[in-house]
Amino acid sequence: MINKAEKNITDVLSQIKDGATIMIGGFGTAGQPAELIDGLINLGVKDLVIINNNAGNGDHGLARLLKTGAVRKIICSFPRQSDSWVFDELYHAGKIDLELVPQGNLACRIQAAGMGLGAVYTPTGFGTLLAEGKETRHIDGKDYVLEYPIKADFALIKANKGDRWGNLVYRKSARNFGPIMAMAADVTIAQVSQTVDLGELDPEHVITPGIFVQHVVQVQSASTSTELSDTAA
Amino acid sequence: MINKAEKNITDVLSQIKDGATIMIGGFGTAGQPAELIDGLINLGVKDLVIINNNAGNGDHGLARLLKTGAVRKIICSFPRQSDSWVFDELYHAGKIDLELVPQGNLACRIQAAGMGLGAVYTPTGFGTLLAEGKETRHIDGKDYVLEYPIKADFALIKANKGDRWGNLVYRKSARNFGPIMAMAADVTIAQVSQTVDLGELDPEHVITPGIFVQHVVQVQSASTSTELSDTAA
Amino acid sequence: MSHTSYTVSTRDQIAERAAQDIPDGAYVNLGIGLPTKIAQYLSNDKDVFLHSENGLLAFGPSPAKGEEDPELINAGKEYVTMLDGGSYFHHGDSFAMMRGGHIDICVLGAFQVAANGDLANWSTGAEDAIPAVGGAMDLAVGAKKVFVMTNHTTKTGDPKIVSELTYPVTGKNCIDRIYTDLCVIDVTDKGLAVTEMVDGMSFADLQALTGATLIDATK
Amino acid sequence: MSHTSYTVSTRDQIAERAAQDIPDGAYVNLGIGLPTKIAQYLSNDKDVFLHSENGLLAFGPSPAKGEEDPELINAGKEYVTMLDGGSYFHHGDSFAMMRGGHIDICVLGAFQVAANGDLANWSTGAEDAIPAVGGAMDLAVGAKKVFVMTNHTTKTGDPKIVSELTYPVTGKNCIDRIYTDLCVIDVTDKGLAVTEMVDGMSFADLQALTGATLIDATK
Repeated sequence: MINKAEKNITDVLSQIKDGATIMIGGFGTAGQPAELIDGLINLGVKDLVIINNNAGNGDHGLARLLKTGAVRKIICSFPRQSDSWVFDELYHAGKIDLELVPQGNLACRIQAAGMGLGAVYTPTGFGTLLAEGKETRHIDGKDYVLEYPIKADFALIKANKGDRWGNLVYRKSARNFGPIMAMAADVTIAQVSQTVDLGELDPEHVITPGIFVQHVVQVQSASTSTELSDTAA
Repeated sequence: MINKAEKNITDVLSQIKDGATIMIGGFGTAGQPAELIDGLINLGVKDLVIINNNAGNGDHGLARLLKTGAVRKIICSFPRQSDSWVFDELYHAGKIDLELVPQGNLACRIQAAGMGLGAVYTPTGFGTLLAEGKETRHIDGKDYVLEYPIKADFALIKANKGDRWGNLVYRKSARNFGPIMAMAADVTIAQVSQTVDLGELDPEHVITPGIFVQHVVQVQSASTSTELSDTAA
Repeated sequence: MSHTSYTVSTRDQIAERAAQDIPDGAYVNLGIGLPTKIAQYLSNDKDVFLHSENGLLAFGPSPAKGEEDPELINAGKEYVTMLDGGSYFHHGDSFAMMRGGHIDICVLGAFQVAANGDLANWSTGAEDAIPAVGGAMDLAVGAKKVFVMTNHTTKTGDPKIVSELTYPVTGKNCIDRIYTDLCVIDVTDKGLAVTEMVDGMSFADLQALTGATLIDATK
Repeated sequence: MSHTSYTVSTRDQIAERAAQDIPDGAYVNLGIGLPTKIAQYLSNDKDVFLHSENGLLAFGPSPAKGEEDPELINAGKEYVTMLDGGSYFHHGDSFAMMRGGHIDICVLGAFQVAANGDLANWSTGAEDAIPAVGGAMDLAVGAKKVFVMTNHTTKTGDPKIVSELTYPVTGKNCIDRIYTDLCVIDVTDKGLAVTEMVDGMSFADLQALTGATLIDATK
């Protein structure tokens, strides 16, 4: 009898150790697993590599994690935002490494990891600073850059509903990176607004099949009330 | 006002010309767009390249298309079945070319086309006859074969419901290659069991967004009554 | 050189002009900032499908006050609504739409556009600036047509349309058309062809405000 | 050489034996043919998630007579049912599960298995045979553990476990364990380690029926 539904965030997160590579879902704060991030902060692990589209907003969530100094490196596409002051300060002080990846390459490198591909030729970024030093190839009239998979030890994501086998459905644009990160991490921990009985999720509507999810934690708040910035990404 | 819902199969298919490369959905007969294939046969175009998982069953559908001599080449993973006598005869007579592709490479090459990737390194088939002459690379301790995208001029697929913007949902294991073929073809024509009003498909449940579909045709029968073989794939 | 008197288009007027070139049935990604305005000028008798990087197709206008949903935002992190017939999908599929050539038109802002269609819009190359790229490079290489919407010159009067980029490139040879507050320019194999100018503008004056050689194609 | 008298396992007994090694919570792909039988012997107090190439996870047993659905079939094109908690997905995601190392165990049939774990199960290399591969090569390279379930020898008594393949390879160094009608073998760095034999079987006799050197690990 498999039950991936966990009661206690602290217990679930305790398997994360110093030096872990962690994907965190979300686009800005939409889909950001705020409660899991808070749990990660409380855990006090260090020397982390974080993969996220952004580099935190305001003083909460991912930004607060950065502020604790727990993050050695961030891989993202859009760190600079009007409310990314935590990251900005760390970056200018040379206290955090940044690997800047075009958003679609971030997505397809995460997908490549989940799909078990060794590398992919992507057209995005060809001829730009972000492809400097990278192998390129001319294929069928177009130029491509060779990009390697981004894997992670853990993915922390936010879904709307989940069952005890780990099946997930998301809500609106909070879906974003969740499904592909779940496929690319060794251990995926999903916070959900609601745990439902097996069979309540229609097999036609499941977005992330349970095979990609190791733990499901129901959280009190849906963390949808977090204030949003109006800045770019 | 965009209305992709078409009334007449013949009219929709008339844009297909001799020499076209056509993806046809389905795994065996599940998800095979029988009415579209019949329409294609009636159209009488020749010299086609067909991409499908199999090479036809019995004397109907894809097998009947092959029998007309309209197909120059088939790209598939599992042509040999207990009821694939039409293909078998053509193949032994040297009347059809076969490009045999491992099923997962077929899927990921179709996906690569849909995603706009130039090529991918896949572990499947390394060291086998099916990778002979292909470029290989050792990446991070594992061996990979370089495989190129499979694109098509047309995809003929079967879905369950569709709306006038081309959004589709499928039914059970008839989904199979439909969603990824829709992404990889210049023009996707979907036969559906039911055309529904805009807004009837929940945006959370849409499997193929309309951007990947150019035409939707409702067919009388759902072609689910076709007899199935019990053979392998 | 004497200047004729001409009328500079407002941002809304540029957006309105660009909107005219978006056909019924087009799948369109409007870049963050200025291009977003185009949505307001799309005719109601057209079905134009707006795509957003973060997994939305056929999204609609801003919600009514009090109806905002923090989980229904566009790539600019503005609240939006969903039209009947819209769909949600993950980032992989979203960028497949962009990279895979499924988006018909994207309209981007620009720091510079070069005569050969090179675009710079992600970095000024300033020493201490924090780099950020988002989806700009994917849109530049992936959309079937890439339009730029921009002021013709910088605030300090420097040309944004130049013979060669001085800012870091976003995408090579990617721009098809440029809408500015002074004109519309097609990027062609022969060069930058000016197809329209604002009232009162002379070709010579426009050329003087431009860092690359223009071709007069207004006739 | 004198032969001792031993009991050959039936297909059902091999399946039952293999089923014992599938743990609670495992994601499992059972190859077409013989391995499919394993499903019947999975204990009801385990949650074992059966995956099928054509886009099913957590499918269940055959439907009742009259309940067959032509659109609910497994990779062997047999009618199946769906368990509560199952899901449907497209071929891309299905093979991501396989190629991406998400399937814990797959059990395949075999023409031959070599001492180094090479598998041949897709082609006999016969001149006029129509080649067909399906998902075999993907499973061979992608699953975390790859088991083989096969008769120990061919119908004509030739060994199927050999020092080197003579049939075309499906996957290199991919097999972890072999269940035959005579024994269970672990493929290890040191060689083929026999961990179990059927009643009455002697190691010498087993070796005589095998085309590769075995290690006796039954004690």
